[in-house]
Amino acid sequence: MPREAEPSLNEKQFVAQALQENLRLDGREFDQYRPLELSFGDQYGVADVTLGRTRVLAKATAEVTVPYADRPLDGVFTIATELSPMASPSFEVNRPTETEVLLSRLLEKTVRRSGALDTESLCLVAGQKCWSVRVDVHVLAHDGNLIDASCAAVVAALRHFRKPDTSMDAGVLTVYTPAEREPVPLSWLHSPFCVTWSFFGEEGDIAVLDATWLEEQVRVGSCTVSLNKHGEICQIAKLGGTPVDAVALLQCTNVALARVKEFSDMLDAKLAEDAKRRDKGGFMAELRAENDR
Amino acid sequence: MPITILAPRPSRAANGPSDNASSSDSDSDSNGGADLDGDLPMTTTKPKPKTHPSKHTPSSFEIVTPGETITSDPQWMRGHGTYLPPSTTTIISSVAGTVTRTNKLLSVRPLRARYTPEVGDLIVGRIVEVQAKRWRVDVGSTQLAALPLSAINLPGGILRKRTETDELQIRSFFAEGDLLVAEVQQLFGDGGAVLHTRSLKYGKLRNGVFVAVSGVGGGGGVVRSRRQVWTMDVANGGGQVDVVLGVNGYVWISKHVETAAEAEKGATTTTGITNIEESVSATMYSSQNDRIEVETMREIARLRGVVTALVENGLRVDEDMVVRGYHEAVEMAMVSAEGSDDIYLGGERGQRLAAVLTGV
Amino acid sequence: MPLDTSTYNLALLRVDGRRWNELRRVHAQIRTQAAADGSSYLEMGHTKVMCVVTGPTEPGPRRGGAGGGAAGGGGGTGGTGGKAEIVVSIVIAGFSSVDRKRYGRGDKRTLEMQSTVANAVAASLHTHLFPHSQITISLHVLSQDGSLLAALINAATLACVDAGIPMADYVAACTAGSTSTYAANDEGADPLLDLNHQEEQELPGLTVATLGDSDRVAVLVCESRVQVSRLEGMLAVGVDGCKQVRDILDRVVREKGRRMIQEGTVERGLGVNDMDVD
Amino acid sequence: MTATAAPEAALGVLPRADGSAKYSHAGYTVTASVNGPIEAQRRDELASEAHVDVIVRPAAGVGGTRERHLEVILQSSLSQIILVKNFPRSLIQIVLQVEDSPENDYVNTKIVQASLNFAVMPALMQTAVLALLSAGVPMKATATATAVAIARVDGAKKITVDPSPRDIETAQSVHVLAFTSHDELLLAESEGDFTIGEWDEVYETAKGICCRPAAAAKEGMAMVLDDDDAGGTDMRQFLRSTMESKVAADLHWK
Amino acid sequence: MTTSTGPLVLPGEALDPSLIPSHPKHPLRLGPGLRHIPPSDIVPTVAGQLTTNSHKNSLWVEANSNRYIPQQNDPILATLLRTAPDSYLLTLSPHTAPASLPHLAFEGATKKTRPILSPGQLVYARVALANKHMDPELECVNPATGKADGLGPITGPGCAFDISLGFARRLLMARSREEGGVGVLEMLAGEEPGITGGGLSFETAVGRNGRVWVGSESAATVIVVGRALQETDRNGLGMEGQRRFVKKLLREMK
Repeated sequence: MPREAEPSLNEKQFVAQALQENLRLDGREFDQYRPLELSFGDQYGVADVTLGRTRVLAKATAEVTVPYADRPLDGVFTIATELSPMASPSFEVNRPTETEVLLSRLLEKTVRRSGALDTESLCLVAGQKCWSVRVDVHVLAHDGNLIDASCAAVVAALRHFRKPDTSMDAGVLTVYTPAEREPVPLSWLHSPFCVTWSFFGEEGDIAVLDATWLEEQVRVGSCTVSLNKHGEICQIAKLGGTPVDAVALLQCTNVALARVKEFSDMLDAKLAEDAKRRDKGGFMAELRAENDR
Repeated sequence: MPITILAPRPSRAANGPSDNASSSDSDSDSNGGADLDGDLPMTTTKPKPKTHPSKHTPSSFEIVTPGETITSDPQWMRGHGTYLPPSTTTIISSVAGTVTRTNKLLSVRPLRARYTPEVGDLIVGRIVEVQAKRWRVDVGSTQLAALPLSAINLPGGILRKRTETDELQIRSFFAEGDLLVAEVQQLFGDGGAVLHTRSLKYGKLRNGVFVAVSGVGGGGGVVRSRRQVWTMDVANGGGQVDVVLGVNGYVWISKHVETAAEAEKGATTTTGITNIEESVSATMYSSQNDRIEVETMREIARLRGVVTALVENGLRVDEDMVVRGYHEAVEMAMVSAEGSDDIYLGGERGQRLAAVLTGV
Repeated sequence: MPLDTSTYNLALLRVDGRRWNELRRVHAQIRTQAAADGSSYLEMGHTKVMCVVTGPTEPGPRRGGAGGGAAGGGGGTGGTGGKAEIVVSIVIAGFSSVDRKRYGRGDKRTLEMQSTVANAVAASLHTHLFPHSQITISLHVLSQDGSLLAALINAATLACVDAGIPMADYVAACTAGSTSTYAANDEGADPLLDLNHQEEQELPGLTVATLGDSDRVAVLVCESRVQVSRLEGMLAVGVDGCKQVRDILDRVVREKGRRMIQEGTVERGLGVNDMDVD
Repeated sequence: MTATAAPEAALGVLPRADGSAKYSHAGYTVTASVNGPIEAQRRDELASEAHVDVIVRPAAGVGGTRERHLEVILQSSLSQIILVKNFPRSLIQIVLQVEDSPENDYVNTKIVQASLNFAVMPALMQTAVLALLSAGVPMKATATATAVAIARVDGAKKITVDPSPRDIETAQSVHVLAFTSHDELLLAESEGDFTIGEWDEVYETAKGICCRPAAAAKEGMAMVLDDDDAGGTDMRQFLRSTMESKVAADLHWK
Repeated sequence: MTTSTGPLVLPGEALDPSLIPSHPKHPLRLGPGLRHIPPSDIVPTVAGQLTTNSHKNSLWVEANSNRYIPQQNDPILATLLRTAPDSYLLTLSPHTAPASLPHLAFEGATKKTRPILSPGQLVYARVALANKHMDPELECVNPATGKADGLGPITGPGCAFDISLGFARRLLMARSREEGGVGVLEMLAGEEPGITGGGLSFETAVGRNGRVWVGSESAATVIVVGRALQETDRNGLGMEGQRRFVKKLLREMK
């Protein structure tokens, strides 16, 4: 497959030198994100995140399945990340690259293992029936910092998502179609976000947030910190790369916490806004349901 | 959780005579050493000051290890196996090995590393790739060496110019998998080597066996010495056998045939140089083995056994050791049950051989 | 309440009887495979791994991009790259853990560890000395009892030293944890050094790898939920543990070197402080 | 959401692709990226022409045989209108990402094995063409597509354009037709049972939508149709006006 | 102005004969985006604005795109991939087959004295040979004069920026300000009255393959110029917009 095009020597040198002079190609501060935009789709559970020229779409869906034998009281929760050639021709369909593996592992650790979604609440009939919630992450455009964008998209999609309502009477499980009953939101425990630092320079002493694709190709190392707004670390990943001073890493984490708080406020606002927008829509849906009966 | 109970082992003296690089019982040794470390209650409140044994003992038994400062005295220049951190004059070792000094140049000879070619080295190599105008040769180095078509003896005279037809039939000289003995002619900046076989003692190898022993240093191996190639008379009517010790740790042991080199000696008096070339080129690039008598084969095998035994027991491989080793081996075979047919020199027998050799 | 912390609070001793700042027994060897360019065997408690390093070598005509993480920095552009590509493969034996789990090739956790080990050693190895070539590090996990990633990194480092590949310094790794659960925000929580399997299951922890005995962190992996305030303590203990591990590894190498010199397989060199004379 | 919305399209929505388009119509929303001509892999390199690679990705779940089937159909028909001979040994890669498909409120969809609805075809086709135009890939002609369903409501035959999932459930047969800008039939796929006569009707209806002579074209694309009107939006006119705005934007400096 | 702009054309549309310039002497010359189908049909292959030049008796389709297709004599900014026995291999655009630049295609280069370039080096070159069946060939010397004419490896501090092909063409126009509507460079260079803080010193090299090199001793300058160019391209700034943006940038620089 055509390899990802390496940036020219001149560019690499320039980016590095400019950073030494506290300059970034797009004129941002070191700890400044590109404008992050978040929009929801017409359906529940579709979130579209753009971060500069990076764009990620996440879609959450749910169906009823049989729980895993070893955990009968838990529902199933999966996050699917497959990078399509849409992001870059160097990604092949069903041939996972290192980027893809690391991305999916990070989302897994940040969202799933940190228990953001209460999987026990997905259980319908112990050991027999449970909800299987699935998030599909689609990278539409890749201009660096996929991780932060994808994580935001996944969290937003899940919090926006509504699964069909169910009821148990006399041991009989009924799953209501959207027409019969308004779907219900998932029981959500906390909202983690990823903040990725990129390091530059001989000693990796220059730390930069939200690197562009070019910057990512030049960086000597990176560290992704996942936190929620309560100051709980969900995951830290500095997977090799040029060693960075321990103290610097601690500072990175504290700055990350501030960012995360901004993110979760932003998300809450967006959700509220969207809820207002579709309040009417929900009502309409009810009506349509009436008519058709 | 998997449970393994390790029997407590007595920590023995570091330098037992039979305590060999690769023998199993040497484990317990480093084990004993590390055991101690492990069990020390280590306070994390303040890091233990790191002590390099070398600080107290000027003994050259000591080695330097990666990250260890050799000297911060600016008068020295850094050689192989060392590096200078940006904007300092401290020379720091980048490998584990022994410090060597040539004038003002400090370098560290690693305990073991892959072969690093030097101009003039005699090496044994294997063709891995055939390209338009050259071969790529595996010489056990970090890179493949190159053997240009222009650097071999072409049939019909060394001095003949290389033609397109030669390029077209390049495989008729050397094909993938062929073994050859050659000399390092020049080095590229990045450490890649260029070989040549422009001498009658070099060229394609036939009629023998190939042994690879690890490179310079660690666990024994071939060391650069004045004679890498010799012909020796072997016992039990084996006739004569050629031994080629490539500096790169590749060894070739083969039945001795009247080589062109010797023909050449006589040549000056008798026939003109050119028609030797003819005679040479006939056999030069054939991959056909001549007939080899059973006796010769057996002795070749015995020699091979000697070389491997030397390596297994961490002894250097050079003419002296091999020849002495071989005679010992013959002796050992005599006393053994099967007599001279017994060429096995593995394991305990190998150690005995090694012991005898080091004992001397 | 986690079994571990409950006992801990009483006697300040951990399940396996260690104090908060004690490493488990570390036993390591190098030169375990005669045929390999470099090899090592390492035990941290009951976690046992072996490592074989091949290379640096130039891959033949058909270069198979063997599975595993290529060295970072966008480097590893095989063939054209001005530096050696580092390929790591990790095989986890089915019998290595209690639940005889089969680890497939595509197991994402293993792939992640592969690229982590590759990028960690790449940070120290002088790969620029070996253009067009490849360094293959094969790791085999024989037994798991916590701190697996750390053990893998240490084994890889040792094997690279054995292979005589130039490096800036050892990359030594260990784990650290905290007796606090993520929910509790108790300031009294103690950091712990070198977690075993059981502790890893129950307590927040992280894996640290540092370069030599500097405070510079090459690898920092935390996979459990924990208060930010806990991080500093754990990191400090971890970094310090790495220095201890480095010393242990270093001693293993020196021991080997000394014996080889005594056996005469390697000529003696100058003692370090013979430098200063003349 | 409702199956009766007028088509909407935006070009160049993906900054890093050579060409891209987002298209939504009849409840379907599809984003397409076009990259090419780029270096083809050995295995699908064609000596004399470009290899057109189409990848269809469902919004949720893993693609299955249905997607592969759609890909094959699209690939063959798009290769017809792209000037593949201009770029031998190269690859033109079209990735179609379904973002939204009309939900049937009366069924809870299975997702893990996503099987895209047949009626998504026109949307895919349309998006691909738009993306190709925005990428400036040389083409013989443009193409327009539409879906038609035939239902039997108490004996009376009822032809529905751009059927909703509900319509498709109840329909006797579903047909997808595409026409080039030269009024040639580019693609005809049918599901269900139907008579030749019915098919001819379908053909006429579809042609009416896809190849309305420019003269007859009603101004603008704002016109909305409701289910009973067999007419449907004039796709060709829609295509044109979309491109007009794009080119205008590109050449604003003139 | 001898060039006149015609209507929007889509691939495969028939052209109104009146639009095709008829010049007594010159033969009709077809530019990009058109193909001639014998005997006498001229058909657009891309969507864009039909443009004619009655003076040169030429006809082409004005459009913008991102994927560069090599044309002879185009100046391009390429990245060195690796060195082959007798030529360098360079990439013109990502994921495309490399172009070759013979070792001897430099000013005053001989077997002995040829510039030694390392992988990743940026080179400003001219397309010497472009043919759909072969990988393109480049040169850094004018074969007629043997002079470099400013072509060759790019050295000195600076950076390359990606721009759309259309914008690259506008920058390359003889009078890019009047015809191309690009004023940022003059503005930043301080040749525009009413813009304070201009007078930056920098040099540029524009490649038809959608890359522009900005060189200057000051990294800040390079970045400002690069951002000005990219902003103008991506957000289609008019003269006024450019003026405003440049002012903003210069203010930030303070």
